[in-house]
Amino acid sequence: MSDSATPAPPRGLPMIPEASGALAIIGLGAIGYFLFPDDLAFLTRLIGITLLVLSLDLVTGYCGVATLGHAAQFGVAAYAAGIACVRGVTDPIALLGVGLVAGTMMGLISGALITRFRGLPQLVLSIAVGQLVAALANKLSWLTGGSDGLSGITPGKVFGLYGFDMYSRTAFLFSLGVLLIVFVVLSRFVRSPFGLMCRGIKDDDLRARMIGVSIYPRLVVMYGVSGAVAGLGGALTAISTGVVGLDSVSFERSAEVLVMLVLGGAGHLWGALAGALIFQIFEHIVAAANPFHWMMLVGLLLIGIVVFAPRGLIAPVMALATRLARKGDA
Amino acid sequence: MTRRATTVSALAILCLASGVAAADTIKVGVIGTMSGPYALFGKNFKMGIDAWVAENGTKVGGHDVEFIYRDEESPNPAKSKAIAQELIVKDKVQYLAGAYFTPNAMAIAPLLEESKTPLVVMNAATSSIVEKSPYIVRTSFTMWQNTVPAAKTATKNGAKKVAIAVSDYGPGIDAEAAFKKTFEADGGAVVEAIRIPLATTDFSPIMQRIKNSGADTIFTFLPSGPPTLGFVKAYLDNGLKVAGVKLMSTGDVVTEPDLPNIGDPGIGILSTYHYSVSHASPENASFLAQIKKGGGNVDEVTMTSVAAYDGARLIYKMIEATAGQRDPVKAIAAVKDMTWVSPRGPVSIDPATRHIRQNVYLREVAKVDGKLINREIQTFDAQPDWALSKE
Amino acid sequence: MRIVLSIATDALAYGMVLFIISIGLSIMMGLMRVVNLAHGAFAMIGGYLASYAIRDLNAPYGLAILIAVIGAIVVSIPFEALLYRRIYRKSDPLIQVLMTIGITFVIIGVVNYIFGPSLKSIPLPNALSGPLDIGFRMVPTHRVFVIACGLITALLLWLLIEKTEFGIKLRASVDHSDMADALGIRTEIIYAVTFALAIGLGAFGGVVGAEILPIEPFYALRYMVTFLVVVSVGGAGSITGALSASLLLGLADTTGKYLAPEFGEFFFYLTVIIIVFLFPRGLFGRSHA
Amino acid sequence: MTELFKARNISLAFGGLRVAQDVSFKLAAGDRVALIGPNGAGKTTLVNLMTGDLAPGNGRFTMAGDDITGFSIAERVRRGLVRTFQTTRLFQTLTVADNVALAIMQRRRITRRVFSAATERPDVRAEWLEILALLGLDRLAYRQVVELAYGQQRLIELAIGLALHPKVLLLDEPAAGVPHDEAPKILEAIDRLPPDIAVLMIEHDMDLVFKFAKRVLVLAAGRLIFEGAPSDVTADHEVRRAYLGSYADARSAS
Repeated sequence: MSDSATPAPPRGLPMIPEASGALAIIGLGAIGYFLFPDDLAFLTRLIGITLLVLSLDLVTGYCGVATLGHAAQFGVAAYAAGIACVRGVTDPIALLGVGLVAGTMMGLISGALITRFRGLPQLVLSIAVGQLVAALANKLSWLTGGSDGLSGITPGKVFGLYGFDMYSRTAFLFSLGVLLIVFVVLSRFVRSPFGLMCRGIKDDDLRARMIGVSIYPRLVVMYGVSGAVAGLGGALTAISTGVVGLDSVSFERSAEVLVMLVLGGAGHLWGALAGALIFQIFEHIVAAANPFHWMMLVGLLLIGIVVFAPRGLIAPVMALATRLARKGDA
Repeated sequence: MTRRATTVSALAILCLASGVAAADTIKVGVIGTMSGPYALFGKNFKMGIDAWVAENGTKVGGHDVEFIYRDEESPNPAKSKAIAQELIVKDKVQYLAGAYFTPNAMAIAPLLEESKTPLVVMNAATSSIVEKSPYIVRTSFTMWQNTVPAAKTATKNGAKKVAIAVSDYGPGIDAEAAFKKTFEADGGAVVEAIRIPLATTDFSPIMQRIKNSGADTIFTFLPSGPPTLGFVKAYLDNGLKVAGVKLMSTGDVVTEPDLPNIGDPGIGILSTYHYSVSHASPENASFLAQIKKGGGNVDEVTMTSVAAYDGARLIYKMIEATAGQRDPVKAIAAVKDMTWVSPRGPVSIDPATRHIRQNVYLREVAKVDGKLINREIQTFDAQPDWALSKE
Repeated sequence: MRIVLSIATDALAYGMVLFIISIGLSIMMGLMRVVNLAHGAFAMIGGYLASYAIRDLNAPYGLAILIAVIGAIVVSIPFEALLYRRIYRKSDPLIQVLMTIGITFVIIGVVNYIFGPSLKSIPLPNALSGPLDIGFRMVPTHRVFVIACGLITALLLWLLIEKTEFGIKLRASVDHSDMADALGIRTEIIYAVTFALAIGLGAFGGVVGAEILPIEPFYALRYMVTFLVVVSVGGAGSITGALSASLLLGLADTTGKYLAPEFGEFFFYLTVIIIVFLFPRGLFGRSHA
Repeated sequence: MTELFKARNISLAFGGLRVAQDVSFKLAAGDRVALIGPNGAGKTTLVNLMTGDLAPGNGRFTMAGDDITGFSIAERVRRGLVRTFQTTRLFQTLTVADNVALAIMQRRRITRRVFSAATERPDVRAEWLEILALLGLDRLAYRQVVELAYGQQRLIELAIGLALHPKVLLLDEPAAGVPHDEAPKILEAIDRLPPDIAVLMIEHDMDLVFKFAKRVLVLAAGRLIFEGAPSDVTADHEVRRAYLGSYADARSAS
């Protein structure tokens, strides 16, 4: 440990988290693209859900908001993008924009309702908001297709050049690009004064108020940002699968992404990324091998995580990284 | 198309073509409800297909045929599409089959032309599904097909005021439209039309509403599974039957596995359907015997196993006609005027709609030898899909 | 007026089912502060056991209920000893949510494996099946039975909690959670007994409510949040709260289904949001919760 | 001197228990006031009332002439009313530097920025380094708070308080739990506070009170029973009664 009066920051270059995030995503993407060319449709869906997990991490991992209704942001954006596409807006980038705006709006609404409280009332409100959205999606079947799903979503070509096909190459690369940008932006965002303050609020909200922070508006804004990310995920899913169903706003979806987040480790973008990847690949393999009983395995996994690694799979990795970094300092 | 996209698709076609040429096994992807509340029907898909394979072998003209099962679980169009896509791209299936729910079938449809994969729909019953792709053929039934005879029976039995209660999704809305159109054309009045969300399990309030509407007859459709039993029990237990309100339905509401749960109070319920497990014919007897031989439970048999059995027949025919090559046009052409005798009775594929034309039977729940069955009491011969055909 | 009475009757029956199942969870959440999403899974186990007892063992209905209640408690013991004890009174609801979701998934998987995926009916004795004329309408006899069960449950619980030694200790532990140990109350025993009581009530509710909430493997998932919502609307740990929340939400749901069935659970959750906003600790919640 | 803070007729009861009864006092610029009283006298409750954590049943608070009674905690902090906690309340999973930097950034209204690196901004960094150095914490800057000893955490409480540039600073037993060799750092830090701010300190350690305070408030059973110079406090009859309470009563009764 250095005795100097001016300690050096533990990690040197300011852009390292962004750069390593970008490299990791490009690397994983390349593995997916070249080694599993037959699984691109699955991997594309995986990316859509991964964005939802990242979005959930922003409110649950960084702000400590317990929510079982996060699919609302994702689903509303998926429907918005799908409806826009069916009604003639077919440019994929524009559709992403639609999803982004819809997700943000839904995020702000959810946030305004949910973050008024903490603890159990908060959890229950999140469930209620999510179920309300699901009931509406079913009821407004003239708009959403209800139980039949919203189909006929045929987006145009990306930049007018690359069309979406059955093999999902375009969809995969397009989604990967969005994930890359989102991850880099979020890496920056969570280390910003705003992001740091959110972590502070999660740690101790009274302390935060005692340094002069008005918590509620901040949490609502964070929910908006989270909604934007979820919205991108929803729009991507709508664009790449061409169908939006009630499952995209369902309680199961909300619960599943929460499970993924905690599996990986809430409070780290890396944790969210790892959790989303591991869970979905695991589910994909186990469910394909035995569609009857995969739930039991997921349940056991979940209990195992809570008992043995409550801070997620990423925690030991992060601890190791910190230790190495500190060693470097000395 | 840009050069890049051309290269990509050329590569793709090449991969696909080589995959097919190299394989002496022809794969058929079956998408069914293998888990969850509707798992009984996924199981029925498998029982029906297994029965066909047991009778006809695993080889067609020197090609091995392999059925791969995937789980659609619930009405989940996004998931079903993903599964279908994976079956096509990864497992390189030449045919798709199954589809319990309409939304799921609708989601799969757009993939068929691009991938040149025929789809044999073995359940999903909304009329318009076959119009979504020229490569779809259906061996199950449609709501219009089964509902029009129901409406005619209602009129004949003296119904004047009918309350319609259907599940709030594609087939339910089809059923509502079919009944309404037929019944009103015959001079009846529909006094109440209720659309019920698929997830509903408590039907008591709905029964009260129907009762207060003053209807003399209820017509209902819900997809077979947990809701149907609840509906019938609510009808019985809220005293509608005692009060003389009649229940008319398609057979989905009184499938044979549910009858023991409904119990004796259900005796007398009328339904119109294309298959009853108790259908008296040598074809049905041998079909049921085959299922038993294959380790299946006859008490679990529903119409979906027959649709799957006949669907497998179509797939074998298509493989034979194309000599194992991927040629959807030829494959569909080979089956679209087929005629045969199914366990459900004489059937044929309507060349114009690629939908099955079949007898629809009026049945009533009856107790025979201590067992509740759907006894066929009247036959409506060779019914087409009334929405698709212009008859 | 007939319509109002009609809706009220159905709402009462539905509310009572919610109450019987939820009250156990409510006591558990009041005392152990555990957000238990697996409560419905134990109710479901009760339902399966009763169905098995009646259909395969030909047990009479009353015995089947007993088997279901005791069986569910026995099944729950290892879960309590190995898992739940770790999360009692943990401040982080997230961990509780996750563990209990995991438990639910495991139970669904096991039940699916043992009993198969299809719906299981619990045949009613003749005395309870069929319609009953109550003047302004016919109701299923079973619903009257459910309403009676609900009232009796509420009464017995009230007696248990207000009039017995156990009840005094229970209330003391709920009201002065941090002091319970100092007061000489063996909390782990109180916890274990309360847990068993909660599971037993859940299983009982699962059996008698099976006509309204039918027993199938996804039961645990389908109603996972319903019971939690009832408890938090009522206020954890309060019998009055659970009863009034059950009836209120039963009324909202039934009225919605009667007047606008296509809205599904819209009115149920709208009511929840409004109540939570007005009473964040529940209708009869205590301030420390 | 200018009056910064005023409490007028503050009262609060929990059920039947009256934890504050008609409490009135003023704090002016440059004030160094100690708030003492026996255990359970309501000292921390009074601080909670001042910061807005609790709402008084009766009475008003004003700051620089403005009524702040209805203000939220955060609004009061933004007006310069800052406290430290008796039991530390810190951002446990963040580093020491982050804890102080958040306070600095909040004071400078830059925590709404979403795209700049937080703690390492040069101007922010310079400021937290200075504060941490003052308290001898600089070598711990990048350690997580949760890893630190309790005494060190108490110092961070103070560091956050300093970083907020308060006008009125409420210190709730700042030296409690701090090891002996580190306690002088706290006094030193308090000594070096800007002379124009008002400081109200709850403290049991009378040595510290005498060193620090120019004025003493004594609270007993929610009532302010003495206000005056430290030198007069021990002689005051009321105060003696309050501290020696039952003992004195027992003697007079016998």
